[in-house]
Order: sequence, then C-alpha cells, then structure tokens
Amino acid sequence: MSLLKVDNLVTRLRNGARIVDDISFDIAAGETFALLGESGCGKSMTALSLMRLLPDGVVNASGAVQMDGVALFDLRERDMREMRGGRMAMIFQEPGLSLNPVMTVGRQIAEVLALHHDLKGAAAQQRSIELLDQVGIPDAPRRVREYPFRLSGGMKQRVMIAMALAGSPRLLIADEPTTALDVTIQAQVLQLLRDTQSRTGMAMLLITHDLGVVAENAHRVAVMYAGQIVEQASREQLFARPLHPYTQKLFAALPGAARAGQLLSAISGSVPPLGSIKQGCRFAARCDQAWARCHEQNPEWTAVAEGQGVRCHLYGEEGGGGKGKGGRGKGRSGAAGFPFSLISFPFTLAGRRPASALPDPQRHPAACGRQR
Amino acid sequence: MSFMPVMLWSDALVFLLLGAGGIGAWYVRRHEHLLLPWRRVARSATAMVSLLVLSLFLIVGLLDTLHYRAALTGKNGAETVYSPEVLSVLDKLVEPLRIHTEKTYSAPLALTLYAKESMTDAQGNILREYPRLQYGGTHLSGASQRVADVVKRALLGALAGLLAGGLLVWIVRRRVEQRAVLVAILVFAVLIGALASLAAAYHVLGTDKVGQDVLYLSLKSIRTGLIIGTVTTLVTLPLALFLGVAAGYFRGWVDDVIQYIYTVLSSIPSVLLIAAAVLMMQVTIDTHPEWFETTAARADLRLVFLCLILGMTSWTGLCRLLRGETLKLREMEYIQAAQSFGVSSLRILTRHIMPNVMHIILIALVMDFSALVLAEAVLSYVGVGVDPSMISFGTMINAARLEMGREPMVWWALAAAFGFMLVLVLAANLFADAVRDAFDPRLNRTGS
Amino acid sequence: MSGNTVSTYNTCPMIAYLIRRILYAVPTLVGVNLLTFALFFVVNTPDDMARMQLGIKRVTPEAIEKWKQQRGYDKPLFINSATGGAGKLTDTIFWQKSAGMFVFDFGYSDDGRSIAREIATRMGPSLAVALPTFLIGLVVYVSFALLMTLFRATALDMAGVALCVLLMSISGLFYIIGGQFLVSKLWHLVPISGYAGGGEGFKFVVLPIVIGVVGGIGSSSRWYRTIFIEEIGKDYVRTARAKGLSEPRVMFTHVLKNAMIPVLTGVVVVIPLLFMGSLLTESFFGIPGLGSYTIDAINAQDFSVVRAMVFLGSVLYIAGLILTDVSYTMVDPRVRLS
Amino acid sequence: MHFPIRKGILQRVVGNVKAVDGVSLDIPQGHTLALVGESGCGKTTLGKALLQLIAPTAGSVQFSGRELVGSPSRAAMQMVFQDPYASLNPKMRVAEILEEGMSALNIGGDSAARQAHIDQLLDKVGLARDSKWRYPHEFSGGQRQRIAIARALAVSPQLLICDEPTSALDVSVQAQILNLLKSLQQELGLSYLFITHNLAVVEYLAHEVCVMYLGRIVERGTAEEVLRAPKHPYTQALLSAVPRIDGQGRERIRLEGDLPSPAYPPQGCHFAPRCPRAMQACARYPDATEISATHSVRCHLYRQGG
Repeated sequence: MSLLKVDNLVTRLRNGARIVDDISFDIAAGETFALLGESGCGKSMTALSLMRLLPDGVVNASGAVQMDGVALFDLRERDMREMRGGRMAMIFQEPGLSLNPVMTVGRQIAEVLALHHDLKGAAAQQRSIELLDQVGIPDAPRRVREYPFRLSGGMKQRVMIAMALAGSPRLLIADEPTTALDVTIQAQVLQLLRDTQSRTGMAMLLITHDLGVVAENAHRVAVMYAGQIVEQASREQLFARPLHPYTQKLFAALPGAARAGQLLSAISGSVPPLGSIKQGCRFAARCDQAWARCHEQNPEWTAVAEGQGVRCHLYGEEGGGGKGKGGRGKGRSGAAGFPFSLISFPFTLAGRRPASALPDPQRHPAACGRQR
Repeated sequence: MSFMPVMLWSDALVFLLLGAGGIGAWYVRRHEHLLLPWRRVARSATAMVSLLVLSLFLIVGLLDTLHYRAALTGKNGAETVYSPEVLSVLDKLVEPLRIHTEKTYSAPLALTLYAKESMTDAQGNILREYPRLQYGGTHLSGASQRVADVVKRALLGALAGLLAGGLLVWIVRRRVEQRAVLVAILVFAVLIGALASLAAAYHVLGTDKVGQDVLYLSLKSIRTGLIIGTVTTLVTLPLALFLGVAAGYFRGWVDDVIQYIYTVLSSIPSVLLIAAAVLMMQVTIDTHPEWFETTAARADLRLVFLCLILGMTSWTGLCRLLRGETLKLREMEYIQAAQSFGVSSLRILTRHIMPNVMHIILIALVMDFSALVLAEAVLSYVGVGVDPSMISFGTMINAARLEMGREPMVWWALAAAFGFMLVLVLAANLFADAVRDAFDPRLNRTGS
Repeated sequence: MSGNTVSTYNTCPMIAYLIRRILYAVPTLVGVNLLTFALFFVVNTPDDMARMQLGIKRVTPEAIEKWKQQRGYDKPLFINSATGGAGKLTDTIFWQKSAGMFVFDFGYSDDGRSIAREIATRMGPSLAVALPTFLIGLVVYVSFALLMTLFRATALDMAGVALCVLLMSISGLFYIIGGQFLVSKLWHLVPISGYAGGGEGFKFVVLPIVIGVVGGIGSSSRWYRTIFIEEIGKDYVRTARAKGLSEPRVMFTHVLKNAMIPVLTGVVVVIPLLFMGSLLTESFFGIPGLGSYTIDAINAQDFSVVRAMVFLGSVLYIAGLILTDVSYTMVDPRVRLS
Repeated sequence: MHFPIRKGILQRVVGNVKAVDGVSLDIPQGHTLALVGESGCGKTTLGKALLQLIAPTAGSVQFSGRELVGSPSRAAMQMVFQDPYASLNPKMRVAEILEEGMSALNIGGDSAARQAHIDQLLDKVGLARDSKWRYPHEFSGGQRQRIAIARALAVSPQLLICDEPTSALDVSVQAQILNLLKSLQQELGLSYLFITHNLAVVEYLAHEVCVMYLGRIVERGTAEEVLRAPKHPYTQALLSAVPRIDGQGRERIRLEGDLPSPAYPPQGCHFAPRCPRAMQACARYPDATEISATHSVRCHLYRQGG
C-alpha cells in the first residue's frame, strides 16, 4: 500500500509552458524514493506541487495526488495546512536561506509543535531541545535559544530536519538537502536522514542531481528530464542496467579514476528550454540512438520489468519499426556491447554481483555508515 | 531679417540633452541587448500611453525652447532694432492667447469679467455691471447664445481633431502594437481639437489677475517643469556616476573623501541647503544687472542655476547607490578576469563597471523626474524657486493662492496648474514604473 | 575573507561604537559649517549684511562698523594675518561663529534674540504637528501596504497600487490648499491656520496632521509594499508555509519582522528630524515652529539663525543615522555594532 | 595570505586571518595539480594570490625561474572562474571579451590578426565562429564556460588556474568541459592548477594532488598515492565521505563537528579537534613527513622515529 501516490501530475506556467509534464509515481511507507535530474528538469517543482506551495505564476494544471488516501488537490486550503508540516514535511536546498534569520531556532521549531501537536510553553521548549538532540546538535539546551546565523551550514540543515520532524510527518520531502554542504558535512546529514528514517519509518522523497547520493540512499529512483520522468526503477535495477539513453549517458559522463586515460562520454548540447519541444521525445536532439520516430512522436511509458519502466521508443511494444528498434536497443543496453562496460565499477558486472546482494540502507543503516 | 534667434542658456542645455538622448537612442538601436529592455517597455500599454502624453508635453516644451527676438519696425531702414522681448515659437503659434489679455480675472469660457465695474450705459446712467471681455466671446451678442456656441465649437473642433487623429492612427497603425495607444491618440486628438477650436474664441481656462489667459500660462509652465526635471540630471548624473563608481572601485582614501563629501551634503536638510544656495544666487544676480540683456535672460539664468543647485543637492542618493553597486561589481569574476590581464583601472571602469550600472542610473533618472517637477512648484511657492517673472506651475499656484479667500473663489488658475501637473507627473510616474520593471534585474521575469 | 564580521566580546561594543560614531561626526559637522559659511559669505560680505539689516535710511559707514562690531563681524573671514599663533585661526568670523555651535551655544539672531531660547520655545509646536503626523502616518502606510501584500496579484492590490501612483502624482501643495479649502472654508470644521498651546491647540493641528498623513500615502505605502513583496519571495517564507502556517500568520510573525530591517533605514533616520518640523506645513498653517522660523530667517537673510538651524539639522540627521544603526541591533540579531 | 581582523574603537588591526599559510607547491609543465579542500580552506585565495589579484603577504611565486611577486607576468598564467554566469561581462560581445586580454597585454598583432586568432580560439573550444558577435546571455552555462576558457587561452598562457570550473554545471555538461580541458592540455602542453572539492574530477584529471585544510596543505603526492593510499586522517575522511555509486560496503570515516572559523583556527594541528586519531603530540603543528619522493603528509602519525 503506497503512502503517496502521484498520478499524471502536470504543472505549468501561467503562459502555458509545462514545467512538470504528466508525472506518476508512488512511495511506500519507510521507503526512500529519489527524483534524479539535472537543474531545471522540474524536480523541485514536482515537490512544491505536492505541498501545494508553488510560486506565483506557476499552477497545478491537472493530475491527482493521494497522501494516505487523501486527495490533496481536493482539500480546502485550511485542511491542506494541516497536512503541511503535519503529515508531510519538507526541507530545502539552502539551509542558510530557509530559516527565518530573526527568529530563534527554538521558536521556529515550537511553531510547528504548537500548530500540529498543540504543544506550548515549557513543554514545547522541552520537546524542541529533544528534537535538536535527536538530530545530533551538541549542547541543544543552549542552541535552542540561538539565532540561525550562529550555526554552520550543516547545523542549519540539522535544524531544518528537526523542524520537519517536529510535526511527526509520514513523508519527508528533501529537496537537494546536501547540495550546499561540504562533502564531509553532506555525509553527516545523509547519515542522519537514514537514521531518522529507520527510527520513525517515514517515507522520503529525495530530490537530487547526484548519482552517488542516490546510490547510497534511495530504494527506488525516477530519472527526470525536461519535465518528464524518463525512467523509473529500483536502485538495484537502475545501477545494474539503466535503460533510457539519457540515464546511460549520465552514468557514462561521470568522471573518475577509471576513465583518467580517455575522454568522457559527454552528452552533446544542452537541455532544451521549457516548452520548446512540441512533439517527439524531449531527449531526441541529444540522443545518439534517436531515429525519425523519436523526433515525431512522444514516447509512451513502457514497463520493461517488474518495477522498472522507461519512456523511450527503443522499448516500445507497438508500432512497426518499434519492435525491431526496440530489440536493437535491448541488445545494446546489455552488459556486453554497451559503452557502459568501459567502466570498471563492480556493479556494472551484473553477472558477478546480483543486485539483491546490495545492502538495504533502510534495514541495515549501520552497514553503510559505521563509524570508525 | 525680421527676427534674431536667441539661444538662452537653458535652451543650449536642452539641445545638449536632446543631442545626448539622440546619440544614446542611436547607440541602443544598434545593440540588441540594450534594446531588449526597451522592447519590454514597449510591450506595456500603460508605458506607451504615458509616453504619448509625455511627448505631447515635450513637443510643447520644445516649441517653447526655440527663442527669438522680433525685429521692431524701424522708422528708417538703417539698422534693425530688435525687441527686448524674447519670444518663442510657441508664443508665435498661440499668439492670440498671448496678446489677448483682459483687465483681470474671468472665469473659464466667460463672456464677462469676474468683478463688477462701474459703467456708463448709453443713457448715461452709471451701473454696477460685469463688463464684457475684450476678447473672450466677443462674437456673441448675449450670454444666452453662449452654451449653444460653446457646444457647436467644441463639436466642430472635436470632429476636426477626430479626422486628424484618424489620419494619424491610419498612418502609424502598423507600427504600434497596442490598441490602447491608438485609442489614446484619437482621444487626445479630439480633446486638442475641441480645445483649440474653443480657444480661438474664448478663454477656455479663464484669465488670471492681470488678465492673462490661463491656458497660455499653463502651456508656458510646461517648459519650466520639463527643464527642471531634465537639466538637473545633467548635474546629478556626472557627479553621482564618477564619484560613486570611483568610491566603490578604488576604495581606500578615495572612498573616504567621497563619502565625507556626500555625508556632509546629505546631512544638511536639503530644503535648507537649496534655500541658502538660491538666496546666494539671487543676491549675485541682483548685484550684477549688467550681465543680462533681457529680463528673459535673467530669469533663464536663474532657472539654470536652480537646476544646478537642485542637482548639487540631489546627487548624493544616487552616488551612494552606485557606490554600493560598484562595491558588489568589483568582486564579480569578470572584473577579476580583466584585472588578471592587467587591464587598466580606467578601462575597467568604462568597459566593465559603467555599462553594468547604467540601468540603475536610468531608473533613478526617470524616477527623479516627477519628483523634480513637483519640487519646483513647492520651491517656487516658498520663494526659492524660479524667478517670479518666469511662468511656472509654482508661480501660477503662488499667485492664485492669494485669491483663495475671495468669494466666490477663483479656482480655475489653481485647477489648471494642478491639473496639468497631475497629468505630466502621472504620465512620468507610470512611464518610470514601466522602465524600472523592464530594467531592474532583480525583478523576476518568468514567463516573459 | 575580510568580509567576515568578527564580533568582539572584551569591551562593551555598543559603547565603543557610539563613541567612535560621535567622534566621526565632528569632521562632518565642521564640513557642514564650512559649507554654510562659504555659501553665505561668498556673495554676501558683512558690509552687505549690515546694510540690509540697518535699512537704507540709516546706512552710514560708522553705523555699519558699529553693527559689525556689535555682532562680531568685524574680523577677517578665515585667516587673521594681523595676529599671530593660534589667533590666526581663532580670531576670525568663522572660528568665532562656529566654535560655539559644538557646545550648542548658538548666539543671537540679528534682531538680538537668543537663538537657543527661540529654538526651545518653537520646538513644542513643531513636534505637536510632526510627531503625530509621523506616528499616524506610519500606522496607516504600513497597514495599507500589508493589506495590498496580503491580497497581492489580485484586483484589490492592483487598485491599491494604481491609487498610490495617482496619489503620489499629486502635488503636495494641492493637498494643503485643497484641504484648507474643503475642511476649513467649505465645511468650517477647524480654523484655517493658527496655533495655540494645550488642549485648545488640538483644533489647529488636526488639519495639518491629516493633510500630512494623506499626502504621504501614495509614495510611502507603495514603498512599504515593495519591501513586503520582496521579503515574501524569500526562501524562509516558503519554509514557514511548509510548516502549515496560514498566510496572515506567515505575514505577521515572519515577514513583518524581517521587513522591519529595510523599513528602519528609511524611518528611524527621520525621527530626530521631527524636531525641525516641516517648512511647508508650518508656513501654510501659521504654526510658530522651527520650520517657519527657518523660512523667516532665510527670507530675512539672518545668517546666524540659518547657520544654527543647518547645524541643528545636521546634528539631528547624524543622530538619526546612529539611531538607525542602534535600532538594527534590536530587530536583527545578526547585526553587532563593532 | 593574511587578512586583517579589526577591533576596538579605532578599529586597530589586532590579528590576521591566515587564509593561506605557508603553502608551497610546484607544477611541472603539462601536468595537472589538483588543489582539494572544502569551502573556506583557502584554495580560491591561493589561486588568486598566484595571479596576484590579491597581493600575498609573504612568499615567492616563480614561473620558469622568474620571480612574479611584484612584477606579475599576465600572459604566463590565466584563470578560469567558477561561475560562468558571473565571469563574463553581460554587456560585452564574445569577440570583445576574447580581445580584451590581447589588447591589454598588447599581443596578437593588428586587429585583423586578432580577429583571426579569435576565430581559432572559438574553433579550439568548440564554439561556432559566428558566436563572437553574440552576447553572453545567449549561451548556456557550458557554452559560457567554453568562452571563459577561450578568454584565458587568448593570451597563450602556459598555466591555467581553474577555480572549480565545473561545480556550477550539470553532470552532462561537466563532462564536456572536462573533455575540453583534457584535450587542450594534450594539444597545447598546458599546465593546470585545478582547484576543486569534487574528488571524482580529481581522479579523472589530476597528476598530482594537494589537500588543503584551513589554509595549509596537509597532504600532497601523485594522484595515485593520495587517492589510493591516503595518509592524512583528513584526506581519508574526505575520500570516504564522497558518495559513490560503487561505494557499498566500504568502511566509512565520519567526521564529527564542523570546520572551525579560519579567523580562529585551533592551536597546533588545525585538524586535531575533528580527528579520530588525535593524540597529545597534535597540540604542536606537525612538520611535513616524506612518505616517498613525491608523497608527503603533515601528520604526527607518520613522524620519523615516532
């Protein structure tokens, strides 16, 4: 039973350009679902759509979102406020800008407690200190009275997490939670998120552009490109066998020691401007496997395996040329002929290391984050 | 020659500004990225209608800026002697308005003066009556015909205006995007037509204490307002630009000195500073009557000095703004890239910093314009504005205010001055808003 | 980098800051004095002043000398080469007339009255009009701006902005003249002008106050609205909404407090200047405050008074700047004066 | 590189922020030296000090044996900045941007020769020749970074200081730029000082690596040595903190706490307060210990005879 269910969500600008175009996915309780994509692909707008917090000039055009069986888009604004910060909470990319600079940390947390748990005064204060303690802020009784500017970036993000947890949410939406942080701090914050999740059993929608972060945190992944989900799979499936040419290219573009001798397989060109592609696949212009049909017809969603689907003509069932091409595509994306095998990473050798052997970060949080 | 062109100081400055504006426009036209924000301005209907209004005012102001002295009809053809009176092309165009002065107040479109006078009728009886005007509505035999005649003339004029406007709209229809602008052209054409037709026979806005036509006064005031609003920037702009940019870029002692100067200037309440400077100027002018050939030249120099003083007292705000922006810009990576090539400071200032603060200057200038027009009225009212002999909104209001206590009130001169000012300032404000919206990079422009 | 503000804990930073700011004010005030002095004496010699004060009839060289001597204008302007040592600088008009200012000894006006006493008596009427105008204005403008912000991007907001632009395009003179005409002349509600102390004075000041407030609605409300709108676009506001707070609560508990920071820049600096009154309002409504005092002095070319008022204005302005900085520390915990 | 800290009523200088302290490094021709560190460690300051955009407080910069401090040689080294949106003047055409360095340094011959050179530069960085008449806002982030590289190359420098040139770009575009830098190095024999926090990029591009922490270099060596067998606990922690797509099951060193302020660095070894292996000796700042001819580390764990 999924906790959050998003169906055919469309979000667009007032002038009609679709920023988020026909997106569907669902998240189960206790699960981390990652939305992976480059800047401007619409992943943040998807998150804000779920919270019904879109900026001025952007509107939810169609689609349905079910949270715990409640249709969010049918709620009155008043009831939606109960959901926000209560059953679903959100943390943002820039912890430095996302906290109110002139309010103490304690008051900002207490606000949530008052709103969703009716907790006030000393009780709220006590609970705030507990929450800060939980997110690993040292000396919480003192910090609770401090202003955000006193805290470092990593500490601010911990405060944001404490604030999100204050409402005991069932779903946490984390929008690039570590992008603004240094690597050593990023590791701390991601660890905290994993720990929290295993403790509370909440679901998490993790929005990121970093394949590494996905690999270490997500259970399931959706890859977004120019407003659409182009591929969706479990983490194991995606890292073992990415299907969409874009996903494959993303992997191939990663620098690393293994490729030090040769050129990277870069994706030529750049992401098309919003709403500029009226027909055909949005990736067609940059795809080296594209053919005429890709430029003419928008590919439908195709389920390829259990839990894995893709929006690409290479895998389409219907259509005369589709079958042949699809077959070719399948052949090419296999372990043998794909440029992917250039990479010496162990996970690419799918035969030697079954995907299921990967540790589950949720069930075994200690396995990937043991402290030395 | 029957006239001698006269170039007053303010005229020269206006032409200088026009020239600079022309060169600027030509330069912008050749650079697509500079044209871009202007295209955004052009897309706004309010901005374009305001611009239309402003250009009407501008045309009146420019016509009033072409000055000359007419030749007096000499008795012997030996040497042409020129009248000491400096006139403008506008004066010539609306000559009837200028020379048809009544004895004293008369209401708009009135046939008679506003005050009763003792008159002797045909029978020799002395009566207290409202005397007929010398020029207003003289073609009518009695007050009973007035309404019909006014309506008829207004309609005829409006019709002529409609035709002329329609022709104009037909000519420009392809080059104008907004229908609102075309409608505005028609409306203004009709209004001007009606006004012109009535003005030929009446004092449309009445006359003032010495019998001058209020419409004429209002038209003459436009130039004064425009000059205050624009020429002042000639002083403000270079001071603020050079000092602000230099302070921000060089920092150190240059910054200290410049900051000291503007702190001193801005810590003096500006009205006091202006008042003191104007008084000083007045004393100088009064003690040197030999400097000026005509009274117009004297009043004009005072106007120019007023602009200078307003400029000297109002550059500090913009300077502070530019200093702050330059401080930010000098940390930009493209400036550091230029520094790493060893590009000279002067070149960095002119090539990198100044073009990137131009939008601030432009926004500040258009925003200041309306404030300056309003300030002129206040200063002239307080007695530290333009020369009392110069026609301006301020002097009109000042003169009219004295009649507030009169029963019934003489309202038309005040109404005319405030009305014209309101239209001018409102148009300027709306246009300034559109310019700010188009040029300010901080404003979010999704969807455009 | 050097932009890091390093706060100090060893001494009381506020006191150190205040002392430094007051020390910095001295050269500024010297500059202000020099400027007013120069403006006056570049064209106006002491002889001219004497002639003007004495009137055409009584002007004789002796009378001028006597006038100058009585009022201390018989010295050189800046440098006295007749004396040696420190006297070279101190035994001059500039020194004699400026030094006293720094201890608030303003001397006497040309008609022989003590300027300090005059200021003291006229401050009351000035404040009686300026202070209520300021306070009521602040409340009205901020409320109006908040209203527009709450209903931003709706027809109500558009109408509000349009009204603001219209109101700010109207000359301030119109508000005064129109107000006087309507309220005093047509409806006979309050006297047109004049002033009285105590409770009696209420009827005299109410019209100037109302007109002062109305005259500022356009530009001020629009300015506040811009600040609020800018603040509402910031990330922390999104966080507040994500908590489930209602829009009015976001506005009042989060946005308003942050918006105070830019608001203070424009508002606090004028508070000390309220003592100076308003030149325009006071002269229109015949209020015997410092504003009308200044105007009269300008028209009479009374240098001593003008110079004293300029000095007082500058001192109050600098006080306003310092007050602004101090007020920042109250609303913005990030600001530490050092 | 010291920056003053001011205090008190008269704002006397009471101390210095040592943004970069006692750093020595050398880059052979045709090599890439990667300078790795987290934000605020002074790596960007170091790059700017080399270019003398910030005057160093003390020390020497030699280029092919010639002293540069005090008499900078602008054509010898150039910089590529982090943010391609801030590093190009929005009011200048591409041609003007590329020509600026040549005209400032008076090289590149007459204007026709310069125009030809600009065409070549655009070819070299993979942009169409007609882009030279366009303005920066017409280009995407990756294309802008190509323009910035072309600008630096315009004066034919031998050393390019790249300050996080790909951190503002998306992965797919980052690969384009890395490829470009790599092929330019092969083609022109350029040396790079590559400032970054992205270890994957370091692995891909660098020959040698210096790791910085709070203004000092804590470890240096060849890329192989530093990345495969890191010695300094900080380097080890840094490497293990990078999330990797192949990183499952490896041992993770999680650092406690935050980076201290560079204005008040801890006494002794700056890293000691966060170091999982700190000991008493760490109260004194360690000298460099040679692990091999190319590999050295500043840590008491590796003291000879210790």
